[in-house]
Amino acid sequence: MELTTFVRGIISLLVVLGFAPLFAGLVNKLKAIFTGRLGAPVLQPYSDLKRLFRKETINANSSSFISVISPTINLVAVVIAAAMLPIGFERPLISFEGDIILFAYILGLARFFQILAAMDIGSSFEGMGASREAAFAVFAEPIFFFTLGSIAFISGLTSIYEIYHSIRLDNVTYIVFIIVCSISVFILAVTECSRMPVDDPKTHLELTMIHEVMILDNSGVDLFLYQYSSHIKLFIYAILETSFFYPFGIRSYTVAIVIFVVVITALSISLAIVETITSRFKMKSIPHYLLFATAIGILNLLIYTFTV
Amino acid sequence: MLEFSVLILFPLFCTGVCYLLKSIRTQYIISMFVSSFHLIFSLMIFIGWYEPNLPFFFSTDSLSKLFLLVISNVYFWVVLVSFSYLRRPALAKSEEGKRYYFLLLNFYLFANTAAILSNHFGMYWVAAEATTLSVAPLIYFYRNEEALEAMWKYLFLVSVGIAFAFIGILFLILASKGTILEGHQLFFSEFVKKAAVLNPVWLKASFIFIFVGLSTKIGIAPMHSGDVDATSNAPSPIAALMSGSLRITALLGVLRIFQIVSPTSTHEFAKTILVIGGLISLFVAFIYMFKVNNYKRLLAYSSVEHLGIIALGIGIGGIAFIGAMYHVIYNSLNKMVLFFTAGNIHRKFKTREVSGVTSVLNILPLTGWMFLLSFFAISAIPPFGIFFSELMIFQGMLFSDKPWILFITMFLLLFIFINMGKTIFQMLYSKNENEEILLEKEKFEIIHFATIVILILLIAIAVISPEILRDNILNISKDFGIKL
Amino acid sequence: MVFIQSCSHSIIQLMIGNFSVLASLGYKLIKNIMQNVLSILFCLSLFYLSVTSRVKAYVTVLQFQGVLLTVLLVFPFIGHFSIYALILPATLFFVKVILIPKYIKKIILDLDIKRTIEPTIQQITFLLIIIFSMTIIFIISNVLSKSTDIETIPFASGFTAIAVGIFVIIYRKKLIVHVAGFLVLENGIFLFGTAVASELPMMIEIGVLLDVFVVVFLMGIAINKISSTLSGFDVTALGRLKD
Amino acid sequence: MDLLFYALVVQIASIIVIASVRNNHKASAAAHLLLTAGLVLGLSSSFPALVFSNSSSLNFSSLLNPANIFRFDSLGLFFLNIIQLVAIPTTIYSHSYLRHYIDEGKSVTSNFIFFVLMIVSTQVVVIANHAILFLICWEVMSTTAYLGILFEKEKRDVQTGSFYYLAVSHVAVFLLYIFFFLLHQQTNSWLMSDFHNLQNTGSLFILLYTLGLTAFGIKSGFMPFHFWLPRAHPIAPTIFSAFLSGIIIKMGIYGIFRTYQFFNYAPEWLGWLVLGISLISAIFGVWYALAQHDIKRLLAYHSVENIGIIGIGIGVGFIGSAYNSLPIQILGFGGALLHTLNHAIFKTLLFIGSGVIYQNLGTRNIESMGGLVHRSRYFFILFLIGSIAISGLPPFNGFISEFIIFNGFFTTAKELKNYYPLLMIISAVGLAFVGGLAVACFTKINSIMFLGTERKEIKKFHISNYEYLSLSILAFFCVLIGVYPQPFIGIVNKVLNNGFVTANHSSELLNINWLFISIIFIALLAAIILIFFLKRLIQKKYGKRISAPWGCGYEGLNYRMQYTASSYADELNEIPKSILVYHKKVQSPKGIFPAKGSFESHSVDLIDSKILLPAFRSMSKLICRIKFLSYTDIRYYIAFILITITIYSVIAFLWN
Repeated sequence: MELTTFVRGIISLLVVLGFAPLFAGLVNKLKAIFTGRLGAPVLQPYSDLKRLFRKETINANSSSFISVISPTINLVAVVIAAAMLPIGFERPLISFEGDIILFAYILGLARFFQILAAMDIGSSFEGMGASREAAFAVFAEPIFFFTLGSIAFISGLTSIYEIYHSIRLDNVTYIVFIIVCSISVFILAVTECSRMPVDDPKTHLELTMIHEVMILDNSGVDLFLYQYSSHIKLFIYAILETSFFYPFGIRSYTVAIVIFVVVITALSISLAIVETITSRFKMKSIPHYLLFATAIGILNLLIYTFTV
Repeated sequence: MLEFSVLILFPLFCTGVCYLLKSIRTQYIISMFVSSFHLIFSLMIFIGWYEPNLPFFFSTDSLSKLFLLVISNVYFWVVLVSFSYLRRPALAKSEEGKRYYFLLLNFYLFANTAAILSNHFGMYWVAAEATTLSVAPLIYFYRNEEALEAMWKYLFLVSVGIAFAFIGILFLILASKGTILEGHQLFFSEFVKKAAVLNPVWLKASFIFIFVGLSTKIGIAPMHSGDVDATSNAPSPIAALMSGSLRITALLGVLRIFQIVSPTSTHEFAKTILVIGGLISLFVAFIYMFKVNNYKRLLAYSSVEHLGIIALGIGIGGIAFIGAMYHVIYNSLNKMVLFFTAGNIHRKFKTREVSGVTSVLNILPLTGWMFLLSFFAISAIPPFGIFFSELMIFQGMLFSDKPWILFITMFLLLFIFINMGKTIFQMLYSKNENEEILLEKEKFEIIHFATIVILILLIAIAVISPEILRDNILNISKDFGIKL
Repeated sequence: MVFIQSCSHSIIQLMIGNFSVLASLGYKLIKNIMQNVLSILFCLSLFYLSVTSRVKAYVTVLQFQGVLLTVLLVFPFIGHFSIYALILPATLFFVKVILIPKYIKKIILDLDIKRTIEPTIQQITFLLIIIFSMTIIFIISNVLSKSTDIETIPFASGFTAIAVGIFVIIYRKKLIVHVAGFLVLENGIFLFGTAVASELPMMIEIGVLLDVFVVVFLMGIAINKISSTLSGFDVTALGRLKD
Repeated sequence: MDLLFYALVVQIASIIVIASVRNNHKASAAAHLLLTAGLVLGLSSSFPALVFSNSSSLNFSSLLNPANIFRFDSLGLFFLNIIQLVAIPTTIYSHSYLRHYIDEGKSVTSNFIFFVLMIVSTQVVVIANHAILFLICWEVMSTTAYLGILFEKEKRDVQTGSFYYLAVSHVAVFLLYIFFFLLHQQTNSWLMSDFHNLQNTGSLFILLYTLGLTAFGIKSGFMPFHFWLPRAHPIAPTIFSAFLSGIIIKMGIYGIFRTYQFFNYAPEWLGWLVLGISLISAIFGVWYALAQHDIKRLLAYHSVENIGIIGIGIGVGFIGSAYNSLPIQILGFGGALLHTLNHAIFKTLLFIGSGVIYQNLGTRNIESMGGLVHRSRYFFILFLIGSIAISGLPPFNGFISEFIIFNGFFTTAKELKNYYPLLMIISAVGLAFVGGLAVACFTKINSIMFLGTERKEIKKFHISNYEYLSLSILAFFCVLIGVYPQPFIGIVNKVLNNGFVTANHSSELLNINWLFISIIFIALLAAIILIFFLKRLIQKKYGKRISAPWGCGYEGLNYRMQYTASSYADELNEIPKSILVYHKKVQSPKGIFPAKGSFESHSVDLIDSKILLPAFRSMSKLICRIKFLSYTDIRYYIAFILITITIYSVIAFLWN
């Protein structure tokens, strides 16, 4: 790997890490506006993180070392996943044949430890969240393979960077395919990042939460790490979504930045709209929702395979 | 004359001696002496160190050499364990039986040897009937109702059956009418040489009658009942004797007629009949195994099964025939172990009901393990011999013109194994709830020694696979006109 | 009864037929005639056996059959008499006419067995079965005799006796009658054997006789024991051994 | 290779030691030492043989190998290495395991003998060249394993479970008889080295292939033949269940590889069949596992899952073979082989771990465990490594093999185009789904068993050094293969080149950049440690304390308020309810002053309880009704003679 590529990869990664909370803030702000509130400033997530960083850490007395290392592993895993994403047309820091699998599985590692950490407390609230997380994640992974994976299978490429580069927006069927794929990714993002309608990040009722309830007993730096990694995760999915619409043929920074900003904004708007107009599903019907998304994926795939 | 006197006259003489002697110990010693001599001689004849030249209606060939060794071996072990068996306290009723025990055994040996070495169908018939007669009182050893009933049934059924075999022999004479064989007085060796001239109609009839008649003694279904009753109610050494050698003696008769039939046009028919008999036997064992409640009966049915397999092997021919010959050896060894150990179990638990036997492995560890191992052996699990012989039989079946037989056989054997295993394992493992069973340590007796040696023998013969044995069996198959 | 008549008529026809054909053959002819006559007598004894309901009649029939067989054996030696040749008939006579019937009688007396045989089916049905099988056997024998040189009548009579023996065992309950049935069967085989040829060496024949005697002897002991321990003389007492 | 022979002799010698020495503890120690030495010796001869030398030159000296009954090819050596590698830690564990029983006064001699015989016969199975020798060792292996399972034979479920195993082995070996007979007939040889290029056997081809695959498939526990695993594994003593799950079911995989090798070709439909069955095995294996509460039973179902994953690899390889595509074959078979190794390692680790727990707590029910992490943190870490590895998560070994299999999917799609991408996506999704379920399942057992607070009072929790040692060895390999897979990939490559694909030796496992993965994983571990210490520093600055967990304001939290395994998995198990035969017993609290509520869930095996047992029962009911041939009256006996003679005569009459 050449040094410049490496440096550029690092820069891409830093962009992701830096802008992740901003995206969350943007979504929250938009959502507030849509609901007629003023809302917190866009940069509020940064302040929140800063506040958490300085707080005292409290661990539950029944917890073990899992609670201690889990936030760390979570962050590292998410960051490594982020390092595989192409920002613009740059080759990401980690890019090799088959990194799409690593991408999925490394997020799985993060989830594994998050669930363990939740169960570590020995409280039924965290257990509830962990159970739900485990159940929904089971369905989320197939969606991933039906969307990004399907492009990989069709193009025969196994590196995320190359997969995105293979997207050609000059074929009508392909465009339809990509659009439906992006819908799937959107659903995936909603699930994985615990947004509405799967989960309500702003609720205050423990019984109805998924992600938030899992970190109920974390505070201070631990909570900081969790929150930060969940911001990054949301941003990762945002980038996955963005990259569908990215004309990789054009290698110009200006265009890249403009498109990036535009698409990200559009995405945050749509996310905010969805969060505004829908209410949270019943827990029991979430698997159906996910299966629905899977079905879309299969249908999409069938259309593509038999028309192109 | 030496061989004749050692093999035939000596046992007969000792029968008389045993009648005169009162002490069971002396009788035992004499019988041991006779049996070891017999065994040594059979072995010598088998190996070929001694070329026998028998008078009258007797002669030897590869088949009788092999069978002689088998029955002699079985007899030796049975006599060996008999004394310790007779000394067991629980036999108050059978004082009378003890008195005639060795006498009858000696007579049995005499009759059995005569049957196996006979070169004449008439002689064979007389001797075979004599074995029935010597065994019948031994079945009644326990002097209880079941034993009496078993003895009656066995005696009656086998007598009728063997009468039918006699008819078969007469048919054989008819078959030779008007041919050069007429007047040759039913010598096997003559018949075998010129079998092709025999009248096929009578030959078929002869085969049917001899096969069905002797089936009562071999235990081929559906004539197995008397045999099963007797084997399951006789004392275990006698049961071992019946399963291990008496059935083999009867099988010899069928083999003789089969050998005569081999070069003729009736051959295929005889093979079919044997296959049918074998399959029915397997099927009967298969049915019984679903409703076992008496473990000695289980073993008796297992004998039916294995004699059925042997009949199948003979009927299929080719390599299956060779497998069947091996199976004869292994089965007789294996059945001894099974019956000896079953006898130990019976002594401890005083019941033949499966439900009354529990936790054998804990109560009688040595017997239990031997029983388990011999069950594995009889289920054709290597390295025990039956594995090899069954393998050959299976192979023969698969490459015969009727491969479907193999699938039927395997299906039946599989369920026999499953159900037999279920029963035996229940006996071996289930928790002991019977308070009356004393938990004393099992003593090492001569019967344990015998079982261990036989099991080792069972492995050793299979694994070492002596050249001499193989040559002998190949000779037999050559005598039967089998091309490999 | 009409059926029996017609049947016996045909048998006599057959016999006479043989008679006329073999008329010129001297000794062999006489032997043949005698053989046939004795066989017919044998068959008649079988009929008697099937209709009688007394146990003692069985013994008498056995004795009678024994005499017939002895005569049959002695007959060939009329021309060239020798003591040696008489050993077998003498033994036969001793065993089948004296020893065994006496022994059975003794058992009957000792055990005080009821005199009737307690059949399981009607006598007439039994007779019909026997006649039916007899007819079949005769027809088959006649067919077979065309291809092989066998004496049809002794052959068929012997075989009928075997069948009757089996049927007696199958359709009667008393154990002692079973023994009698077995002996009828043995007699049948013997008759049949003489029909086939006297191929068997004498030693063997005597061995066979001895065997039969010992079998009967053992059966007698067994019946004794059964009546004392199981208190019964018939098969219903023997039902302990089940699968 | 004579060294291997001596190694086997040394292993067998341990039997003599344990049988002859009177003092139980000393005898056991000496015998285990000897066995371990024998295994190490064996490994030291078989490992260089696999890695360094050309397998065609390997052999016993001719005295030990009459008529070539043994052979050492790469495939056999690969499995031999796996066996020895896994047997060593198992033996080490066995020492401390059996010591407990010796302390209780139970005789362990026979059990140890079976253990040794099982290990030795398994080793001979993979080097046997003569088909009959193979069958003998195969049966000895099955039988000794059976006898070993019977350790606690008084228990009812032990009897049934072990018997299931025995019966199923018997079925498998019957099929193998036919299989080898036919092969013998085709090639006129009993040597496996002569069984090759059998694709021209015409109509026998399909029969042979199905026979071989079914027989070995039964042994390895593919669905629907998996039912014996969850019966047999839980009840076996730990050393046996570890070996059963780790090695013996792999012998089925060995057989499947051999079968393929005999033909050196697989038709496409077979590839799809294997792939389909394997996917079903994998998905439902893990789903069944999720519904279990018995830790060993759960692990047994996970064996079904992993066998399924191996089978997926094999299926992909078959498809590659059908299209004669080298990369697909390498990835498919390579993934399967590597996963075989991996699964042997982590499944043994997990089974030994579960055995340690069982020995300390006396229960296998995970619902009554909890909080074990506070008893022994290192033990939990080792168990956790195994769990992560088996879930296929990076950076441990399970990921590597699944990664290769995924790549196999991609490559198949790329190479074969047409409708393949679609089918491959479905397979990939299936595998991803399995991964997701495995994560759910292993988070379940780890958290219920180790985390939270103790559900039942634990009297003692002691883990001996031997147990730590054996677990550590296995965990070490989990990490090693995960972080530094190159050498292992190289070995797999060699095996493939020497027996499967006729490619040149340079064909690496394609263009996967293993070094990259190593770097990432090392970076991952390094970053975790780094951030962990950074966090420590920060916490030092801003403070850290311990407090009671949040209970929604409720202060009286206790151990009974923890989430249970049943509740944890309920949501997922609800979905395939009928297949899992998933029953729930819910007693919800009602009223103003609610009484005690409860929730229980059970799952039984569909094949076992709904098909097999009822079929067997109705069959035996039917057969017990047959009264024919079992009369007690002697008159019937006599009548049978007559009837039989008549029937035979009729046959004779009709005979031409």
